[in-house]
Order: sequence, then structure tokens, then C-alpha cells
Amino acid sequence: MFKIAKRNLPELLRAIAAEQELYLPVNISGQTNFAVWTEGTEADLDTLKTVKSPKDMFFPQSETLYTVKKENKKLSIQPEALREQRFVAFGMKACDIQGIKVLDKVFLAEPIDTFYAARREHGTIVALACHEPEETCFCKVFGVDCAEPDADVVMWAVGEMLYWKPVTEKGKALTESVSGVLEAADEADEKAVSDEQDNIRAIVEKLPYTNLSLEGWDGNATDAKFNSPVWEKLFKPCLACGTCTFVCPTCQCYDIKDYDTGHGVQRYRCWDSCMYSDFTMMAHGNNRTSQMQRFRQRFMHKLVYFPANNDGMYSCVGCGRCVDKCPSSLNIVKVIKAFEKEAVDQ
Amino acid sequence: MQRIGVFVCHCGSNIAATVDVKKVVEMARLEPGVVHAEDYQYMCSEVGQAKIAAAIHEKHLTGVVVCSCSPRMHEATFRKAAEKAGLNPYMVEIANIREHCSWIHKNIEEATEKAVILARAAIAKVNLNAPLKAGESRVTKRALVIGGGIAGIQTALDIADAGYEVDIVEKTPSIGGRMSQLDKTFPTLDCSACILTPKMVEASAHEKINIYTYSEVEKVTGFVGDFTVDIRKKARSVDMTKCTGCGVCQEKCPSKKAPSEFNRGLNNRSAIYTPFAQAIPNVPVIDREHCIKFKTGKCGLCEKVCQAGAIDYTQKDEIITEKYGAIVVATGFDTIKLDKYDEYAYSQSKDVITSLELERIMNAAGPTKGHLERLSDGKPPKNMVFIQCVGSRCSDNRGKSYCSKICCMYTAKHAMLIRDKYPDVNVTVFYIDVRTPGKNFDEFYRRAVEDYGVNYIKGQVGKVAPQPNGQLLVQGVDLIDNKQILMEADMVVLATAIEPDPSVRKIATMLTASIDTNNFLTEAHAKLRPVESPTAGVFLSGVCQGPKDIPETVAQAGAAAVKAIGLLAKDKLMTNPCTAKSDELLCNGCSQCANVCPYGAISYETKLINDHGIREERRVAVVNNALCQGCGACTVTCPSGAMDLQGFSNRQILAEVDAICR
Amino acid sequence: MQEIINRAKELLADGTVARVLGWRIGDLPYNPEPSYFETAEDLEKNFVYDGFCGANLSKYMIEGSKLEGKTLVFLKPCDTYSFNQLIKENRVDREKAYIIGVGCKGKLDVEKIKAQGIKGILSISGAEIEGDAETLTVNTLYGDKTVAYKDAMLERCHVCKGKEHMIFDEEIGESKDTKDADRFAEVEKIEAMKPEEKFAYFQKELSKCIRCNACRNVCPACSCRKCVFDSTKFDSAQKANADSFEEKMFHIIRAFHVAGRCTDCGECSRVCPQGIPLHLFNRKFIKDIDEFYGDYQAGADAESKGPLTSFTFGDVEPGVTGGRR
Amino acid sequence: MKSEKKQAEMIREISGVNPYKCMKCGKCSASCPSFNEMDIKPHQFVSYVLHEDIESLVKSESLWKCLSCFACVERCPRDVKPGKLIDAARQLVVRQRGETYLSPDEVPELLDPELPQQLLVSAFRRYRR
Amino acid sequence: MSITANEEFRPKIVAFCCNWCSYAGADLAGSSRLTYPADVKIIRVPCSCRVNPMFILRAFEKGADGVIMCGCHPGDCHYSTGNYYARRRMALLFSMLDYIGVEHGRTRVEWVSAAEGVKFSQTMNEFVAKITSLGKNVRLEDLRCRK
Repeated sequence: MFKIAKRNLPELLRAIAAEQELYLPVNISGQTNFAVWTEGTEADLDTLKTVKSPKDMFFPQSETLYTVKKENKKLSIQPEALREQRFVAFGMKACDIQGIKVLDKVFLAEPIDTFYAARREHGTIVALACHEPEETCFCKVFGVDCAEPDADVVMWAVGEMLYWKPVTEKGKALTESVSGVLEAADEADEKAVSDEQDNIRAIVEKLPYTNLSLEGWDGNATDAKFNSPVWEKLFKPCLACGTCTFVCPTCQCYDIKDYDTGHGVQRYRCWDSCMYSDFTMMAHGNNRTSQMQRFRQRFMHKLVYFPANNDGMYSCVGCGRCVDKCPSSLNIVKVIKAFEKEAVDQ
Repeated sequence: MQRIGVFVCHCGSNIAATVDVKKVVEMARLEPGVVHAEDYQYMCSEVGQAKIAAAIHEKHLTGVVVCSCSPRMHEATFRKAAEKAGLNPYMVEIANIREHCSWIHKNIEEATEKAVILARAAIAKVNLNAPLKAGESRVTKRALVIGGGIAGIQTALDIADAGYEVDIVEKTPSIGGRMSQLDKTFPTLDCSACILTPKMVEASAHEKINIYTYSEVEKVTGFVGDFTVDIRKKARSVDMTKCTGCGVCQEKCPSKKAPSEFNRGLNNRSAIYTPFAQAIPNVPVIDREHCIKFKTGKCGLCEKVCQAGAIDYTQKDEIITEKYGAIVVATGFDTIKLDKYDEYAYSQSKDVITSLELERIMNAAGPTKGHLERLSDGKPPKNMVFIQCVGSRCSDNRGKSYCSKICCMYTAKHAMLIRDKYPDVNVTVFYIDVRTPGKNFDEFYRRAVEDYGVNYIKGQVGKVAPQPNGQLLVQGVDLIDNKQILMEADMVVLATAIEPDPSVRKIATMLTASIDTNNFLTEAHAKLRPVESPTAGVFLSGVCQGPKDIPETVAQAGAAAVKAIGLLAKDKLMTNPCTAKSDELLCNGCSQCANVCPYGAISYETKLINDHGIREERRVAVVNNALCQGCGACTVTCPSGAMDLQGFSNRQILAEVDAICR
Repeated sequence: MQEIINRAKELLADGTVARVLGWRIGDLPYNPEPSYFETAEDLEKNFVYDGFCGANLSKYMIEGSKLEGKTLVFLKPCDTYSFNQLIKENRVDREKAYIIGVGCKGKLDVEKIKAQGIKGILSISGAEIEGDAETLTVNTLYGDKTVAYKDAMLERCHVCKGKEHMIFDEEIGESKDTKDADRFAEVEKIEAMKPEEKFAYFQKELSKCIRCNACRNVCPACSCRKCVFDSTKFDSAQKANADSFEEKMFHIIRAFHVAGRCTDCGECSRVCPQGIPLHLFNRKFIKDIDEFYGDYQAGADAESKGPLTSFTFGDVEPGVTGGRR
Repeated sequence: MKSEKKQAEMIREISGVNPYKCMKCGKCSASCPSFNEMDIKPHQFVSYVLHEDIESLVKSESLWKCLSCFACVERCPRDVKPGKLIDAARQLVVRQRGETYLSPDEVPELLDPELPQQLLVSAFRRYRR
Repeated sequence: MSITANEEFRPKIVAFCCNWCSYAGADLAGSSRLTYPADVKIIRVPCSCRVNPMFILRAFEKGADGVIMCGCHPGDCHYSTGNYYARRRMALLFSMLDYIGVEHGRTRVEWVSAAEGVKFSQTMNEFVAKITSLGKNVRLEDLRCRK
């Protein structure tokens, strides 16, 4: 394990950025999101959750797939190059990393999504343990330990210090490249980190959602849940906006669109939301015609269909972003609780 | 995908001298959808048109772009040519490479590049064109004239003489209107009744004219060529088929306290009455408000004295529904109320009167049998003062901002007549300006001054004060002498502003015809379409459109008739196919489009809509193609883009923008 | 609040209304959700009306109007403007709504509380509709904190339109005028900037936009069945900001489409997950409309024609206005 | 002349009157109770302002003969309101006198309890501003 | 297609002209041989009230450097009232564009009658000069449309 004084953080960042592209949480006009570091950029490690999840770095909101050029009446196709430069995702949280694991299940399964795979291959994740979890957090429910994120490098912020522990080969290589700015940690430091972990875990126990039960939610629950009358009441406040899906670290649906540039066509993909009325719209119309059906789809997917196809893995990580951001204060927790209540009522 | 042919015209050297037409042809070939491109000396010539036709046949073209002069010049030519060759005419677009290109640019390279871009934009548009078909609608060969004054009568006569059925709807018991109330007419001083009555008789006798008096328009639906109108025939209480017009009922009627509308309330009439002796139809009505039989149930005298047995107390209002192809509005005018002009003491003294009241006083059939006398004491006046512009040309909130146009002339007429008949009466006229544009008008006014000694004073009257001795103290100013004038008068006559008859508001709403801030009906174009309303099939006759004197009214009445005849002469109306169209699936039914439509072409219907499997009742906009003129105001107002304009659709214009900016 | 619940129960019991549209108590102290209630029991147990009930329920009445029978809907003074506007546009049925105008003393924004560094919120007191608390006490995992009520208020409440309900069947509760700022001050500040500063300001704000459409979907004026930005009928459909142009296009066109119809209810700014001050667009149009064509408040009535569907002969010329200040 | 122009502008500004609206009907003069006392007549006020001859207007008898009865203001059909012009001209004169006019601070000293309130207000309207 | 070899900035300008007045005015400018730069390309619309703000933004998106809208003089609209609505719409839109920092002057409205060929050509000359002085539109273009 290594350490660096928080005040020396810019040195560390400079050292990383000297080698590769560096993404980290930055506050831009009041909101913290992941952004590219350039000299002078101030890191915001105090904000627990970025508004958008860091999945953007691996699966951007929109990316060009290929370009069709038109010269007179001839067409030529230029495929988009895959990512070749290495980069570091600095300051990701345990839940976000769990989110990336969910995305891996989708994009790294055959047929492999080459754009995603290239980014995963070239990205090194430096995680930060959650110093002060908040009331909207419920990662523990999905088995995530925010005191010990599963990353290439893990960091803990304790007092004036930042502790740095390389975990994987990638992490070790990164540590090697920045060793000049890191100090070796001693036993007292080990103790400080383990105290911090205890501290974090103790807070997690006190979080209002920590004891949320997932009983009844698994890959076999389709029949039990799909036809429940609860959905009909639950969806009512839903505005059919895409906030929950766009801040979610695991939502992976996208649409493919063409843009006419006047001298050709850019084919690009962009995030889509199952909350939108034109989601999976086809020539005959839409296979989910009501907002209730679309609403149900989102939660059935996260809590039933995804585990059914991925060895029981839920595609919710308990980051609580939807709890924070839903304009009508709806969220996955309310959904789970509503079914819990239904079970009790019966 | 369209199969487009591009035809580039040299226009002799008009285009070819500055635009490399071969290059335009070559570049056009590369555009999507283009399967044919050629150039020719004169595309609009027989040979040029034949080339287009040949290409349409040989290459199975679905669209044509002609790069030539302005579409305002030859669009119709090329569309016709295409239609002859079997192509829908609306699949033709013009790229204007002459007026907008070759004629204004000198550099051949620049002009050629621009011509290519203009061609490209036209091609991009044609790629999205859809065949359009002009709609057809039937024309009901019958006209409705609302208002039975001189304007309405003249319009009806002209239309009827052309062989079409005309109905006149008049709200009072007789046709004749304001003109029937006048004594003499300027500038010839003919007796008004003498020239009007024959026209009234002619109208009532005309086999093509049907007159509904004591009736009002209740409801109008439909559109140009096919209006359906409900007319309320108010209960007359007299059977028109039996009444002989003998007048005994009016003589015997014991209720004689109703103010006479015809005499502007200066005297009274009986409860059963015809407004005036020459009324047409000469059938009285019972004014139920004043009739003793209706008020108390007793009396019934008229029924007893009527030998024809025409009195029918049980008559009810009747609604007649009739179809019309054209509607002419001729609702006329009234004088404004004078309650805001108390400085003239109109409400305080019986001897302060309006000019229209003076007409009645001067008239032999009027309340004073034509003797000029004071209404307060019946004495003949010695000094009379006329005040001009009462309520006209006022930009404050008391009167009307416009000039009432007729007052200068009728005042000169009154002054002259009085001086002629009563030479010892002094007549003073206070005026701001004397406005006499019109044939023999200024000569007429000058005669009043020069031959009849009417005292015209440039200046206004500030106050009229009734004195205890019954005289009227007039305080005015003479701006030429720069003196204030205090004079005593026996009578003061106010040239009161005229305003559209109040009934016009309701009628305008029913017809969706627009009215201006003064309640005058708006014409379709202030200069070029002065007798048409913007609402197709509705025409304007007389003062309802703006202040007019009799000759102007008659001229406009004739013009409105011609316009109506032009419409009625058609068996079918071809509608402009470039009209707005609402997409029912996108329409919110929010009514914003109807708010900006100048033609009232948009209505709303509640329909069962199947939106990709969701069936629900929705309020949606429906465009009437016969009314829509294709301006596109609605399309921009529509936030959801449900409303689009055929021939100039959102996608077409965006495609042109894209092509130009490429 | 009990008075509101009791009245709702009465109206439900006597059959005046078939359901109640209100706010359902959340699972956190600050997240009640718009919801329907059909039983007295549900109302008694789960209805809430407090400082966090910022959601404008007017728009829900579009769907509510399609339901059988009348719906009792609670509207705050500012919400009633939206409701009027929806009536004007035939999007809601007045006959299907029983409106209780509820009092309001300024609504709260949890983001503003969190922005003061308060995290781990477990409970909040002082947000109740009863009483006149000037301070909120926030109990958190990391100790008790206090925030001045005013400092936690939504932006829109600082420029409150007033205490009057524009439309209602009955009113319950007192309102407080919370206006303490000039409605157009922010707009004027931007107007005074140099073009490059303006551009930089909006570029920075709008670059945060994630095109979640929350602003559009919550907006009572954006009541189109299908938005032009979703419709495949034109080449205007956009799903993401693939280029910085698109976020501008979306927000300008959206503001333009609601110009003259926007009641300035502030919901767009309230719901934006990225905290973009979207009201600055709408308010610019409102300010211009007021200045060019005379003061106009959308939703003040349900009949008048809006400023973009009317005109006067002497309107200002477009060229002149762009450069005025 | 330049100061004349400025004065004309000031009169237009103080009175809020647009003299171009005048259609020279003379209704003001016809209504004026002080007409005969005046050397410049009410309808002429407008043209003096229009022609920017404020000097003559200010020196005229009329300036102090106007009773401020506002008959002309009430009856003017064009919203030109000569009475307001003359009122403005008076103010111009008062302003030119400099500091000699009444200031609100002095009012209490001058205040006679017997003095009708209306007179005070009308004095203010005429001589201050 | 390259026109001139030098690097001189040639603006792209879109002009929306109503069919009844301004398009005819442009025709008159043409038949009177009143020149203006070829950078102006005219799109014919039935009435100025057909011009959707979307069209104007679209032109900028695709790389236009200036957009001008011409219609009948207020009061002379062929459809009586169309240009009054257009006037309000454009007043608000232009003010908004100014507000977000798009250089004032890239947009313009001019009322040109069918008889005003001279005015049309003068207006276009002025507008092209103005846009040329402002330079390339970078604040509202979509970078994907750059070549």
C-alpha cells in the first residue's frame, strides 16, 4: 500500500496524465460529473456521487460507429477506429464498478461489442472507497462493499491522506508509473485504512435502505411479478422521461441513428431509454403501448430478466442515483417496497 | 425514390451567357433521384415543352425540375406541360436561375455555382414532393344578402339580373335602410325616396329575389360555394299572405306611444305599424312590447277591424334553413351615441339634434311634416348652427378615429336647403376641414357659400349652453380671425359620426369574417380586393366595410354583386391544393392554429383515433380545403408539427435549406 | 394538512369525486410523489402536503380528464396558472376536475439543502405546511444541521407569482408571499454580458444536458402527444446531444414552442438532474413579450389569446429589438 | 436657437404631449374661458411649441391667464391637450428661476391650518416639479 | 466544387422570401439587373408566416453564416395578417439568439414589396457585407456538417 497527502493530489494527477488520458470527477457549474483532466482542473473527490454514472467512459452517451461518404453518386464506408489510447478512470465508487461488471455481462458476451471491449481493455480503474455514504445508498443490498471496491487500484481518503492500494496487474503497472509521487505506507497507515473501513461499514448499517429485502426478486419471478396489479398504481407518477436510465450505471440500451451531414451519413449509437414512448418502435408501432408496460419493463429487467440470464446477477447496484434524481420521486426502492407491502397485505 | 428529370433553359443568352448550363446539367446528374438532365435554348417554347413531355414518357419521370426564369413567370406553363404528359403538375419545381442568378451576377464561375446550388435545392424539394390534386366543391347557385338598405338592394338586383336566386335578410319590418330616412341627396338634391322607392319595388317584384324582412341571420355553417344559413323570421303577428296593406289596423290601434324608429324617436307610432308609407312589404308588424293585447290580453282591436283576417296573435318565430353559394354583407351603419359629448348639450335640449334627425324634420313625411321648426316649442328657427366632426377624427377614447366622410356634403346640403326654403334663417357651419372629393362635390359646397350665403367658420365649438329663454348659447372659435365667438342659436345640428351597425359583430363572428378595431369588416386586400372578405365566398357591400356616400355604396354594391356572380357562375370550385393538412395522430387539439388562421378554415372535431393500437376519442384540427389559402401561419403555430402545408411542407423546406447549406 | 385530508375524504364519500390526485408520502423525508388516492384509509395513512410537495399536478390532469368521473386535484397558487393554460388549449376538461386551491408558503428543494454540505438526511422538521418555521432542522447520519427555510426554497418561490389561485372550486389554507427577488434579474444579468460571455455561459450550462427530457416531460405547456423531437415525421428527431448544436436547438425550440404559453411554473429547473437553469430561456421570452407587447401572464385566465397568436399593427420590428438595451 | 430647441423638447417631455397630433380644429380655443384675456390663444400654444418659439410663449400674457380649468384637455379630440403645454411652459419658467421655488421642506412653516388642502396641492402642481 | 482559388471567406446566406412580395421584389431586382453577391440563395415560401424558427436554426446548423427573412410590408400581406405573426415570432427568436450569444446581425428581417427591387438588392448587399464582417458562424453550427 502507498499513500499521498491530499494536498499533493495535483502531483499525482499530473503524473497519471503524463502517461495517459485521465478522467475524474469535476464540478462544472454546480454539478459533478466525470471529465477529462487538464492542467488546472480541480478534482472533486468530496461529492459522493457524480450526476451521470461513470459508465460514459466505457459506453459513451453517443458514439459514431461508421461514416458513409458520398462522392458524386458513389458511396464509401469509413468505420470508426476503436480506442487505442490507455486511460485512467479515477475516483470511481464501488457501486459504479459493480455497474461496469453488469455492462461487461452485456457487451463482452458474444457477440462482443468491440467498441466497449476496446475501452475496457485500455481503461484502468482507480476506485475510491465511500467516506460518507448517504441516505439514498443501498449498495449493500446488492452485495457491494463500498469500503473495499473491486478495482485495479483502490483508494481511501482518511483525514489529510489518500491511501493507494494496487490490486490487479493493471493497477500495479499504473502504480509503477506514478511511484515517484507516492510514499510507501506503514503499519499505522494500514490501521487507519482498516479503521476507515470499519467506520464506513458501520455507517452503511445505519442507512435507511440497507435492510431492503430482495426476497421474491430473482430470475424465476416473471410470472409472479409481471401480472401484478401493483404496477398499475405504481407507474402513475412516471413522467416518461429518461432521467433514471441516463443516470443509471447499468442501463445499457441504445438506439442506432443516422445523421445526414450534407456530404454523407454518420451512423451513431446513443443511449436510449425504455421509459420513452418510441423505445423499440418498429414499423408496426410499439410492442409496449402504455407507460405502465414501459415502466414495468425497466424494473422487471433489472430485477428479474437480467438475473435470469446472468447467473442471478441483478442489474441494479444500489447507487441511489434514481432515488436522487427522479423528477416525480419514483425509484427502484419504492418499487421493491411496494411489492414487499403487497406480499404482506396478502 | 423519385425519378427526376432536370431541364436547364438557356433562355437564349439570358441565362447561358452567365451560367454554364452544360455544367449545371452535369452537376444535376449527380444529385440523388436524378435520372435525366438536359439543356435547351428555350424550355418554355413548344419544342422545349415537348422535350419535357418526351423525357417524362421515355424515362418514366416522377418529378421534374426546370432551371429557368422565375416560377412567377412560367411555373404554370411547365406544370401544364407536365400534366399533359401525364405527370401530376405539382411534381414540377422551378429553380430560378435567371432573375435570381444570371441576371444579377457577372462572374460566370460564381453564377454557375449558384445555379447548381439552386438546382440542387429544387431537386431536394422534388424528392419529397407528393402528387397533389385540386379539390372540387359544388356551388349552390343562390346568394344571401344580409341587410336591405340601398347596398343590399342594389347587390341583390344585380345578382338577380344575372339570373341567380337571391335572398335578402332585413332585420327591420321593411327594406329601404338609412336611405329611406333621408330627405334629399347630394349633390343633385334629388328626393331620396323618389330614387330609392323604385328600386325597392323592383327588388320586391323581381322573380329571382326573395325578401325576408323582420328577420335575422341566426347561424352560418359551411364554406364558399356551400353555406348553410339559419334565418330567424321573427313573428310578425300579421299573415303576409292575407294582409292587403290597407292600414286600417294602424289607424285604429289604441296604443300609440311607441317611439318611431324610422323618425329616430322624434315622434311616436302605433303598436301595429309599418315603418313608413312606402314600406316594402307593405305589411305591418305588431310590436309586442307595446301592444295592449300582448301586454294585457285584452284589446284585439286590430283583429276586429282587419277585413282580410290577417292578424294572427299566435304566430311564432320561424327558422328557415337555406343553402347559399355566396354571402354579401350589407349591414350598413348607425350614428354613434352622443352621451360622451355632453358639451354639445344633446341630452339637455330638444333643439340640439343630429343631422339624421334633421333629415326627418325636413322630410314631408317626417314628424313636423317637413316644416323646419324647433322640437321644443315648434317655433321656426332664426339662427341655426351646424357643428362638424362630432365624434369623428377623435383619437381620444370618446369618438372614432376615422373621418365619417359623408358629413361635409350633407351639411352643405342641409345648409343650402334651409337657406333656399327659409332665406331669413342664418346658417353657420363650424368646420375643421371641408372635405369634398367627389364629382361635383366641391362645386356643391361652394354654391352653399357663394350662392346661398351659408356662413362657414373655420373652427370648432367648445360648448353649447341652453339658456333659460330657450336659446342655445354657442361658444366657438374662428381660427381665421383668431376670435372666440359667442352666439345664440335656435337650433344646433350635430354632424354625428357614423359607425358600423352594431349587428355586424355577431354576423362577422358567424361568418368568421374579420373586423377591424372600429368594427368595420376587413377586406381581403385593402387595395386589390376591396369588396371581398378574407373569408372566401363572403363579400362586402356598403358602409359595413367603411364610410361611404350613396354613389360609392351603389358602386361597391355592384362590385360585390359581380364578385358573387363570378362565384355563382361556376359549377364547381377548384380548390388550391397547397393547403394545410393536420396529422390526426400528432394533433393536440389545442386550438392555437385556429387562432392565427385568417380564413376560419380550421375547425375541431372529436374523433375516434387509433394511435398505434391506442384507441381514444381526441379533439383534432380539421382543415377545410375550400377555405384554406395556404399561407402556412398555422404550421408554425403548431408545436407538435401536426399541421403541415402541402407543397411547402416542413420536410421540403428543410431539404431546401440542407441542399443550400451543403 | 388534516383539514385537506378531511375535506378530500368528504368529497370522496359524498361521491363528488371519484378519486383524489395529491401527494403520497415518500420513503425519505423529502420525496413525496404525485399519486392518486381512492380510499379514505389510503388518504389518512399516506397523503402528505408539506414543503417538499413542489410537483405541479396540473399536467397529470390531462390523463385525469380521461378517467371516469371527477378527480379532486390539489393545486398551489402557481399551479393554477398551468391548469388555466391547459384548459385554454383544450388539454384538460374543467368539468372533470374538482380543484382545491391549497395554501403554499414556498416549496423546498432538497438539492439546495444538500448543496450546503448536508448529507445522510434521516429526517427534516420545519417543512410542515402548518406553522411558520423559519428554519429547517435536518437530522443526518452525521449530526443535526439547520438551514434557513428561505435558503432551501426553490428558485421559483423567490420570484413567487402571488398568493391567489387563478382557478379553484374551493380554497384551503393560507399562502405566504415568498417573493424576495426580481423575476428578471438573472435574465438582465445575462443580457448585459458581451456576446462571447453569453455564449460561454450557455455553452457551459447546456453542455451538462443529458437529454433525459425531464424538463419537457414535466412541463405543463409541453403537452404534445408527440414532441417534434421524438417524431420521425420530420428530420427533427433527436435522442442525444450528439453535437453541442443539438442541445441548443432542443432548448431554444422547446422554449419557443412554449413562448407565450409558459406560465413560469419553474418545474423545468426543479427537475433538471444537472441543475441547468432552464427557466432562464422561458423567462427571457416572457420578459421580451412583456416589453414588446405589454405585460402578459400565461394562465392568468383560460380564454385570452396568447401573444404569439395575436398581434397589433404597430408591433416592434425584429431588427430593432435584437440590439436594444 | 439651440436652447430654444431644448426648451421645446423639455416642454414636450414635461407635458407628455405630442404636438404633431394636433389637427388644428380649434376646439381648445372654443372651450377656453380665458380666451379673450390671452394674447396667444390656446390652439396657438401647439404651433409655438411645434415651431420651437418658446421664448414668445414664455413671455406671453397667456402663460399666466390660463386658469388650468383643463376644459381644453377634456375636450381635445386628438389628445393634444394644450392646457398641459401651457402648464409645462409655466414649469419651465419656474425651473429657470432656479432655487427660488417652494421646496417640500418649507411647507410646514408656511402651512396655515386654515388653508384649504386643495389649494396647497394645486399650488404644488403648478409651481413645483 | 471550388470557385475561387484564394482563401477569401465567402459566406453562406439563406434568404426566405414570401411568394407575393419579396420573391417578386427579388425578381424585379433581377430584371433590373441590380446586382448582389451570389452568396445569397433564396427559398420561396408562400408567406413569411410559413417560416418556422426551426428552418432558421437548421440553416445555421448546416453551416449557414446568416439568415434573412423577407416578407410583404406589414399591412400588405397577401394573406392579410401573416407577416404580423411572423414579425412577432422573429422578434422573439432573434432576441433569444442574441441572448445566447449568437452574434447580433446574423439574422435579419426586411419587408420588401414587389416593387422594391432596389431595396432588395441593397438589403442583400448590406447583409452580405455584415455577415462577411462577422465571419464564419461557429456558435451555431453542427461540427459534423463540416467537410
